[in-house]
Parts: sequence; C-alpha cells; structure tokens
Amino acid sequence: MEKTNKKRLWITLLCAGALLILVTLLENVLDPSKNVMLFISLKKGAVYALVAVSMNLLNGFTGLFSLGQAGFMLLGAYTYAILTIPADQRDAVYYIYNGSAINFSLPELLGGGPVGLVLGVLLALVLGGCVAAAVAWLIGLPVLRLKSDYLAIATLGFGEIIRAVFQWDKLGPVTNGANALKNFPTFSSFNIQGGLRLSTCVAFLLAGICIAVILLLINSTYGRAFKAIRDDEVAAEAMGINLARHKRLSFCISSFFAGVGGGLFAMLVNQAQAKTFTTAMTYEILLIVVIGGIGSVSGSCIAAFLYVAASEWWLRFLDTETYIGGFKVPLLRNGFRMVVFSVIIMIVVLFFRRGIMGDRELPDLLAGLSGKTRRKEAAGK
Amino acid sequence: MSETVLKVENITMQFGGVVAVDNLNLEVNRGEIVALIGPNGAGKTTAFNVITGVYQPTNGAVWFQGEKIVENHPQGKMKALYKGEHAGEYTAVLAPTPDRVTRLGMARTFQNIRLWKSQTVFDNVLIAKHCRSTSNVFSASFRLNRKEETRQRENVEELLETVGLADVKNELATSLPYGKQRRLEIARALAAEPKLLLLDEPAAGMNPQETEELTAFIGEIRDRFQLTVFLIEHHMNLVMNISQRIYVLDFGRLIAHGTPAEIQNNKRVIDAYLGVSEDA
Amino acid sequence: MQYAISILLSGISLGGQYALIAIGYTLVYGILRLINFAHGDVFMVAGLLMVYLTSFLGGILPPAAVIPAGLLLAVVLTVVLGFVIERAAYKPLRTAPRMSVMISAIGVSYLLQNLATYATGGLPQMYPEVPGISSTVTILGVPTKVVTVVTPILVVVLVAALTQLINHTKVGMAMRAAAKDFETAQLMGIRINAVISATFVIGSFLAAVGSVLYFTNYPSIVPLSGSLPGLRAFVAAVFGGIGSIPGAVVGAFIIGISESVIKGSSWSIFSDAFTFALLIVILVAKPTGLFGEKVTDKV
Amino acid sequence: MKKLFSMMLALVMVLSLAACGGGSGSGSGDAVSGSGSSGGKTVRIGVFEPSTGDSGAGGKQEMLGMQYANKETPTVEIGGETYNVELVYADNASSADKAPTAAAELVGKDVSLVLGTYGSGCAIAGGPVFGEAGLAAIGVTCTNPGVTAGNDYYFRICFLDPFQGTVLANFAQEKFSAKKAYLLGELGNDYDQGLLNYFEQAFDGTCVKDSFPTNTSDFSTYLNKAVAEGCEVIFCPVSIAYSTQIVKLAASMNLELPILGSDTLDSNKVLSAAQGSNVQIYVSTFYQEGGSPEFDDGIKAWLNEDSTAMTNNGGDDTIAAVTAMGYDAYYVALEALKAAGSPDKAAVKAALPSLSYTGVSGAIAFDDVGDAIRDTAYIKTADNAAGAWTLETVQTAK
Repeated sequence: MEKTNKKRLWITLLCAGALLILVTLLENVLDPSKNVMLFISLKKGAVYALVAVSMNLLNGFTGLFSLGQAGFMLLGAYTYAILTIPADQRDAVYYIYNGSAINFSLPELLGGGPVGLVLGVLLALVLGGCVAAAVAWLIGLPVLRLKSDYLAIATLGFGEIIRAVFQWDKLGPVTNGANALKNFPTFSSFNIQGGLRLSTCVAFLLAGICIAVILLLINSTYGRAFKAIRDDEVAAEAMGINLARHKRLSFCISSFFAGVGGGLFAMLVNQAQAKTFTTAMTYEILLIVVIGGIGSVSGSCIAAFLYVAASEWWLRFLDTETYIGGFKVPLLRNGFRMVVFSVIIMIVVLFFRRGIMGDRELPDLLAGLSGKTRRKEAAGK
Repeated sequence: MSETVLKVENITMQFGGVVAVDNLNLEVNRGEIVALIGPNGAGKTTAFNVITGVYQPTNGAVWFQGEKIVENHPQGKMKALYKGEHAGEYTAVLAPTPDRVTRLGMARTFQNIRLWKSQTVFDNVLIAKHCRSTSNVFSASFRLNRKEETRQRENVEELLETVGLADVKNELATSLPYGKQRRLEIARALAAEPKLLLLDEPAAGMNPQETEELTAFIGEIRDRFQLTVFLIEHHMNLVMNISQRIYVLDFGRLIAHGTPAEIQNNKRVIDAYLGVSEDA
Repeated sequence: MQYAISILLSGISLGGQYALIAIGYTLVYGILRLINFAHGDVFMVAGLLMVYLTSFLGGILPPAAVIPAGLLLAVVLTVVLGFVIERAAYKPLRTAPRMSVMISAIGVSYLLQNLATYATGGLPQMYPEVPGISSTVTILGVPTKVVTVVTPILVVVLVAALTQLINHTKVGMAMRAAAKDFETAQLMGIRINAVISATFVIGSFLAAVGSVLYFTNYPSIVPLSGSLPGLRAFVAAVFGGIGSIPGAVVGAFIIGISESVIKGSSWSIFSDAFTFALLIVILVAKPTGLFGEKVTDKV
Repeated sequence: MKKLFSMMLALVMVLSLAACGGGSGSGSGDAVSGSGSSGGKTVRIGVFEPSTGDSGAGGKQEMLGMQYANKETPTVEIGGETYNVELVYADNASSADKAPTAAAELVGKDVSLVLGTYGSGCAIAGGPVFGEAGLAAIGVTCTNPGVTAGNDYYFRICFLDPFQGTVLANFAQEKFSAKKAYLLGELGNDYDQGLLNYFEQAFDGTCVKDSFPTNTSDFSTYLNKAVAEGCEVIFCPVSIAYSTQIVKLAASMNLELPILGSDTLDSNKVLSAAQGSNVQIYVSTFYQEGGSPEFDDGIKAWLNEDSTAMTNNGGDDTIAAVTAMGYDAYYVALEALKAAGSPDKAAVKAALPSLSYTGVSGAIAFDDVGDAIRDTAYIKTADNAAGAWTLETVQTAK
C-alpha cells in the first residue's frame, strides 16, 4: 500500500516536472508571436485547472454543492491587484477617484527588482487566498448548514452580492468601482528581457504547486474524512467526524485556492474587474469539473485544458463564414461555436456521466494499464 | 467490575404527539453485554439515537463513564405537549453532536448498513481513525504526521486481521457479501477506539450460521478490546446466548429487565411479542 | 405620492410576472427535487419565439390575425420545448445523483442561451406590441401600461385554475402524490413519467404566459433576458416555501415589490444583492420558507 | 438501441473534433503563405470586435464600416506592390475573460495591425497581448482613458470619455439650463460609470446617480425616480440593449425629461424605439449622417444590397457613428501600411504615431499617448416623426 503510494507520488512528480520543462522549452523554442494562442490557452488552462480542482475539492470530494467559485475568485483577484499595482501607476488606474486609498505595492515594499517581484506576487496571491478563505469562513457559518441544492443557490446568491459590493461607488478608492484594476504584474512580467521567457512556466508552476497541495490534502487523513462526509454524512458523524468543522475546513480551503486562482486569473487577463466574475464563470468551471469527472483531480486538469482549447481555440473556425470552393458551408456564423460547444457538453453530461476520468486519477490509470499489460504478458507466457 | 459505563435516566423522546420513548431508565456496566429488545417500532433505535446524540431527547439525561453527556428538558412547542414524569427535574441543556459522543468513547453501527460506498475496506476502517488523530490540516497535508499515520495504518491492518477481513482489504466496501459488511461496520466502530460499543441489530438479515459466527465474534472482541457492548437485536438466539442482562421495550416503555432466563419466562414480554387479546 | 404609487405598481406587476415563473420552479422542485436552471431560459425562448413567429406569420396571415396566432403558437411551442427538455435532458438521469441532474439543467440553460445568441446574432430583439395590453392607462394619476393591471388579475385567475387542477383532477392528485413520495407513488401505479411531463407542460405554459406579460412591459429581448427574472423567481419560490404554489405567488409578490422599492431608494445598486441576501436569510432562518413543509431525514 | 444512439453521438463528436483539428491546422498553414492563386500578395488586418454579448450590436455596426471600406478599397499599395487586404475577425464576446484569447487568435493569424474594439474593457484586457506581440492596435470607439494609457501599442481615433462627459454636461446646462440631472448607468460597467463621473464633475448643479444591475429590464422605477426627484435631464450612457429599453419605456410613459446619451445611444435601434413618441433624445457622437454624402450614399447602397449587413445594422440603413468610425479606422490602417512601406507589424507600429488622415468623421492624428487629437463632438437629436437623427449642435472642448 505504502509502496504503491510512493510509486504514484513519483509518477506524479515526474510527470509534473516533465510538463514544466516541456512548457518552458516550448515557450523558448517556438516563435512566440506565431503561437500566442497556444501559450494563452496553456496559461488559461492552468489557471482554470487550479480553480476547477479547488471546486472539485468541495463538490467532488466533500459533496458540498457550492456555486460561489466566481465570487471567491473575485476576492482573490481584487486582493492581488490592489496589493501589487505599482505606486506610481495608482493615480492612472484610479483616475476617477483621484488616486487610491492604498498607496503601497507589495513588490516594491519587498525591495523591488526581480526578488521583490517574485516575493510580492507570491505574497499577494497568498493574501488573496486568505481573504477569500476568511470570507468563506464567515459565510460558511450560516450557509453550510444547508443541504445540497439550497447550499448551491445560497452560494450562488453570495457570488452576486460580492460582485455588487465590489462595484459599489463608495468603495471606489479601494476597489476602483466599476473600473478595471490594471497595470499590476502579470505572467508576462516574468519573462526575462532578452532572455528566458517564463510566463507560461510561471503559470504552470504556481497552479501546479497549488494543485499539488490540494492533492496532498486529499490523500491525507483530512481528505479521507471529506470523502467520508461525501459518501455518508450520518455515518461520518457517527464515526467521530465533526461535520460542521470539516465542512467549513473544506469550504475555506477550497475558497483559498479559488482566491489564489482568481489572482492568477487577474494575471492572465491583465486586469481585474468585478463584472468578469459572473455566475456564467462558475458554471463554466462546474462544467469543467463535470467533464473531467467529479472526484478526479487529474480529470479536472485535463478537462480544463481541453475546455479552454476547444471553446476558445479549436472550435473558433465555427464562428467564421467559410467557403469551400464556391460552396458556403451552412450554419457557420457568429455564435455557432458556442452552440456546438454546449451540445458537446450536453452529450457529455447525458451519455458520459462519469466524465473523462470518473473518480480515478491518472496514475491509477497508468498503473492499471501497466498492470494489465504485465498480466497479459504473464498469460502469454 | 460493576462500574456503570452508561446510564440512561428518565429519557423521553416525543415527536410531536407521538411518544417514541417514554421515561426510559437503564444502566450498562463495564464489561457487560447488554441487550435491548422489543417488537418493531418499540423505540429501540430511537433510544440509540438519543444516546449517541443524533436526537435531542424531550426530557431526561444520559450519563457516560460518570459524566453527564446529554441532558434536556421540554422547550418550545414541547413545553405544552409534554406531560410526562420528571417534568422540571432537568433544567440544563447538553446536546453534543454525534461525533463528540463518539470521541468520548462510544461507537455504533447502523441497522441498515452505512458504509462509505466508494471507499475500500481498508479506507473505511482508516477513516474511523481520523477522530483519534491529533494532527491538524497543515501537518496532515504536508505529511508531518508520518509517524501517526504509519501507526494508524498498522493498527488498521491489525484490526482487519482480527475481524478476518485482511484478505479483502483492498476491495470496495460495497462489493463484500452482507455478513462481511456487517463485520466491517463493527471493525470500523472499533477503529474509533470506543469503550462502549453500540450495535443496532447486528444480525439482521443473517442466516443461522452467520448469526452463530457473529455471536462468537461479539464475545471475542469484547474480551480482546475490553469493551462494554450494548446491542439491539431481534434474533433471540443471539440475545439469549451472549447477553448478561436484557431490557425489553414495548411502545416506548420499559416492560421488563433481567437475565436472559428471567426474560424468557416473563409473561409481559411474551405478550408483547405474541400480542394479547386486548390488542385484537 | 405619485412616485410611491408608480413604484408599487411596477412592483406588483413584476411580482405577478415572477409568480408565473416561480410556479414552474416550485412544481418541478416539488416532484423532482430539481432546481430547473433552464426554466428562466425557457421563458426567454418563449419571448423570442413570439418575435420570430409574428414576423414570420406577418407574411402569410392578415394583420389582425398575426398577434393572436403568434401568441397561440408561441405558447404551444414553449410547452413543447418544456416537454422535450424534460424528456431529453432530465429523464435519462432519473436514477442519477441529484447533482448530475442539476448540472444537466445548467447545461440546458447554457445551450438555450447560446442558441438564442446564435439565432439573434447577439442583437436585442423587439417584442411585438400585443394589442389591448400594450396601451397606456392612467391609474391614480400615474401613467402605466394596461399589462400592469392585467398581470395580477391574470395571476390570480391562473393560480385559482391551477389549484383546482391540482386538487380535483386525477393528474393533480398524481402530482401531489409524486411530490409527497416519489417512489411510493410509483409503486402505487402512478405513471410517474406522465406526471412529470405534465408538470413541465404546466410550468412552461405559465412561463410562456409570463413572458407575454413581461416582455410587453420590457420589450427588448437578449439571450440573457431569462436568467435574472429566472433567478429572482426561484428566490421567490424558495421564499414562499418550495413546493407550495400559494407560497410561490406570495413570495413572488414580496420579491417583486421589495425589488421595486429598493430600486426606488438610494440603495438601488444593491437591489439584486438584497434579493439574494433575503434568500440566504430565509434559508438559514427558516429553510422551509413561508409555507413549506418540513422534511426530516431518517437515520 | 440506446447504446447505438450514444455511439453515434460519440462518433459525431469525434468527427467534429477531427474537423476542428483539421480546421485549425489549415488555418495556421494559410497564415504563412500569403501569395495565393489570386496573384497579388495579401495583407491581413485583424478585427478585434465583439459580435456576441452585450456589446454585440455595437461591435457589428463598427465592423460594417470596416467591411464596407474593405469592399470599397480592397487593395493597398505598399512599397510599390499591390496587396489584397483581408480582414480577419475574432469575437471577444464583449467579455474581458475571452478577450485575451481572441486577441491571441489575431496575433496567431499574422495580422499587420488590429482594429477595435467596441467596449473599453475588452480593449484593456486584450491590449497587453498585442503589446507583447509587438502588434499595433487602433481603438475605434473605445473611449476609456485606460485603453491607451500605459500601452504603447494601443492607439485610438475617437475622443475620450472625459471629453464626452464634459461636452454633454455643458450641453445640458446650455440647452436646458438644467440644475439637477439624473445619471443612470449599468452597475459595474466601466464605460457607463466613467462617463457618469465625468458628467458629474463637469456639471454645476446637483446630480442624482443610480446604477442598475446587469440584465435589468425594468427601468420604470428609475425613470419615475428621475421625475420624482425633480431632475431636469436624464443622462444614461448605457449600452444599446439597455438604451432601447429605456427609450421605449420613456416613450410609453410620455416622459417629458430630455434624455442625454453618449455615443452608444447613437443607434437606429434607439431611433426606432423612440419613433412616433414625444421623447427627446440627445446623443453625442463622432459622426453625423450627411457629413460626407459620398460615404453615406455608398454605404446605404451596400446595406440595401447585402441582407446580412442590413440585419447586422439592425434592419435599416441608418448609419451609426460607430460605422463611420470603423470606416475611418480601416483607412487609417491603410495609411499606416502605406507609410510603413511594408506589412511588417513593427514597421506599421513605428509609422502610426506620426500619421494623419482626414476621414469622414474629421481629422485624425495621434498625441504622444496614442489618443486621437480631437476636440469636436456632434450632438444629434432624434426626429421622432421621421425616425432619423438631426444635427443639434457641434460642441468643442472648453
């Protein structure tokens, strides 16, 4: 048991390391201007993978159906943005409110330069997660007593409330009201001038570390307790698992990583604006979780990349009117991409209910495959 | 030897107008195997649920190892409805959640087996160890509790060996045959390191041979883990063979109490089980 | 004073329109325990159908017949849509966990919105004027549309009819039985699929009627037109006690009026937030809503 | 049976996926070639516009201008060679989270420069992607100062929100001697809120400010509030979808207050909503129909010919200012290509700052931030009987 666990750990680490190196290599070898789409999709996929995994922790591993993910992402994104906008840019960003109420920037506070940048960004991301977790803790007090779909609708409502609060004019000097926060360090800030391009690598690294932590949690004694709650609440409680505490824990941790994911999202889209974090975004993430398989971390990751690539890249040709020879391909026009895409989603939901991975993980699958071939070989002999 | 482990004191459980348990009093001493029997709907499981904190009783108290763990008096709507004895005797409210009761040293099984379905046999037992773990989320996630984790895993291996499920430990819990699922549920309860084991109809749905094995098994684990066992059962064979004392419940009221031999000859018990003419 | 009346009027008419949508939510939830996220979008599609039908029928029918025929067809098609959605997206998942069904509902909602975007090309569509209810009247010195007055009356009539249907017909009794205990009802020989279809048909019908009233008042339709009224109507259903028809209606009027009042106050930007805050408070304080029944889990 | 069905669906899915793979493959293959069978070389101009989402209607009208200009002048002379101009589209769905990928799509398609977008939020989100790729973008009607500030690669040919807000505030005071104004915008929409702010700053009297949540369709309470508060003008610089609702509602309740709007309200959808009623609508805009009769006639003829274009324009041939701006943007792009002397994006970028061009909407030149040097806004009013815009006045900044 221990041994296979160790083996799995090694496989996972190796895969992750290889992926990281591959991504860095790709980014530095391929012509960046020809392959922007690839890298943007990769970055977005990494961010969505993190957010999907954090949602999966809650929905798939603890059995709490929450739809507040976008709200927590918003908290993380704003915290990150507010703390990292350079001081001399603040007047330009908060131009409506004649400057910001907060006049420091973490990267500069930590000494500026590359070291300050790295430390400041990391600290701001973590703080963003902490803010999200703290708010989750507060909301969890009343809301987590609710059962499945009531919980879903209450968290959904919470997301809307958060959005309205952040758009409130009176908070303008902090949140910049309806205006976008921008000019903060993004993934591209990590590209070394004239040297290594690290932006995609940074996105993968940050998201990867967070996902690894979630994985560690899931495989710890707490993660097992979460799964017990998911499978049978009454039995879990009878076996000494404090429901309120563990649900809150799961909710806060999930929100923490959603917050970090929000910060990363802000880095991805170069701005933070409350109107981006809509319920539609939560639904998108939920669909990623479903497509990947509820209860599978690797499924969520794979699905995140597939989802982003399919919806924003591969299927884009469906949006443009195309002529093959003199023949106009029917149906192709704006909006068709999303129709096709939602049909695909419906097919997955209805006919491939377990998603790509079900509740298995990639190493299981690999181990299973190699096991099978070995058995086959044995049978052959 | 005769130290009282569990004491149920004047417990009444009323759902609206229905009295499920009416002024129940009973005691279980250390090392004993005590049974609670009664016809269907007599309120046995309700009594269990009150003891383990699932329900809050309308009135009364529960003591465990000399400590009062549950206490309640009629409140709200019940104030007007409740006209039982001992009204006004209890004034404080003690309402621990079931998990707290379990951590105090009571573990239970369920009438309709409630295993964690997507988990393996091993994990089912291991999860029950969670309540005895001293690590916090941080130390657990970053594996700073390796020692404890290893010890727990060894414990679970041992436990599975003892209950005879070691050979199926990597199977899914739900793939086991019925009898083994029962055993697994008991093993899971044992993993929570209880002093008092509460078994809710452990032999339900078993054939005579399985029941016999179970009887022996319960005795075995009692001795091995120095447990006190309190069980609900229908199978008279099992009850008569292993219990030292028996309480009989009918329509929520205690109608008899004594050794198996006494109960077998108690007229009220026979009436309750067979039905008397006034019923007809 | 006039201002107060105008706010109240708009609140009542909003409330009535929400009520018609909320009943659809509450009926479905009562039986399937499913938050039918697609219901708001069915409402939006009903509006779009009307737009396209009138422009289509305008070419083949005499002008006087266009609107009535369009109305009739739009209602019928919406009902068919509701029926098809249930059969295609929910029925195959009858034995699946509740979460899967809910996700399917979200998927349907996504699909309907994207289809609408595709069909309209993202341009807002103008709802045709329905003669009789589009004209303006003056009530207590406040000019308003006839539809404002018609809405509450129509709601009361429809709800009364619906209550009759549920209490005194065979289908209605079957619906109540299924709502009480799905499995037992099935064992008692109730054709559960037929009952569920009937529920969706009724829900979609009311949503279609609601859409006529709503879009007559607010005539521009975009693919997201259904989502906000849908969510609000759902909140209303929860507020009134999900599964209860009178609860849904009362809840809808409360939500409609309070929304209107808040918009009229200086806290208008929190009108949405308030609706959801109300929802959370209700869920926490009295999860069964105003008229809901308590359900206990068996251990 | 069921299995068969799901298998078939799976097959369809796989096929469609395969098709996508093929599609994208060939797409990127094309990008490099350039010399097709048509003979001449091709230069690509990216169109970064929303065609779905809440700015979809405006984005489409803006694209019409470019499409018409492209039809009118499909070739350009660069460094002595004639190039075919190809417009490459990417839909940013009016949403900031889709904008970077849409921008990346254009970068990947090897365009020489980019036009767009309608809606400043998407421009801000997509801007850095262009910046990183060294690709210049010309904002057509994104009026938020944040678009060009801090981004060397973003230029724009329209005026800015501070200017527009001030112009309208002055107009309200001059024309209606208004002392109290009701300001209404969409909650969380930077465009609306920014304009409201500038209006408020420039306006001497009192302002009652309100915001409605996204997807609102019931505006009666807001309009009633404006009346109840005794406001003399309503200023609602909201997107087309909302403004049609507001105008329609105002028409049905016989609202006597004049409604002031920004460039977004300059749309035939608004006109048709107001037609036949007594609502007074005044909008500030970049272009007034009749400013260039030649352009007007040409594009009208084209609209009446091409039914898709007509639909995209909202069903009639009224020319929106954004269409004129799109038209001008296309010619600015051509000028930039000519000045650069090569379709290379770096050359184009370098050529842009010193460019000047006189288009149908007036003279265009860029200042050192990359913003257009413009000091004129047209204020038009809706003629509800005729269903057309008439020029009210031409305002300049003070």
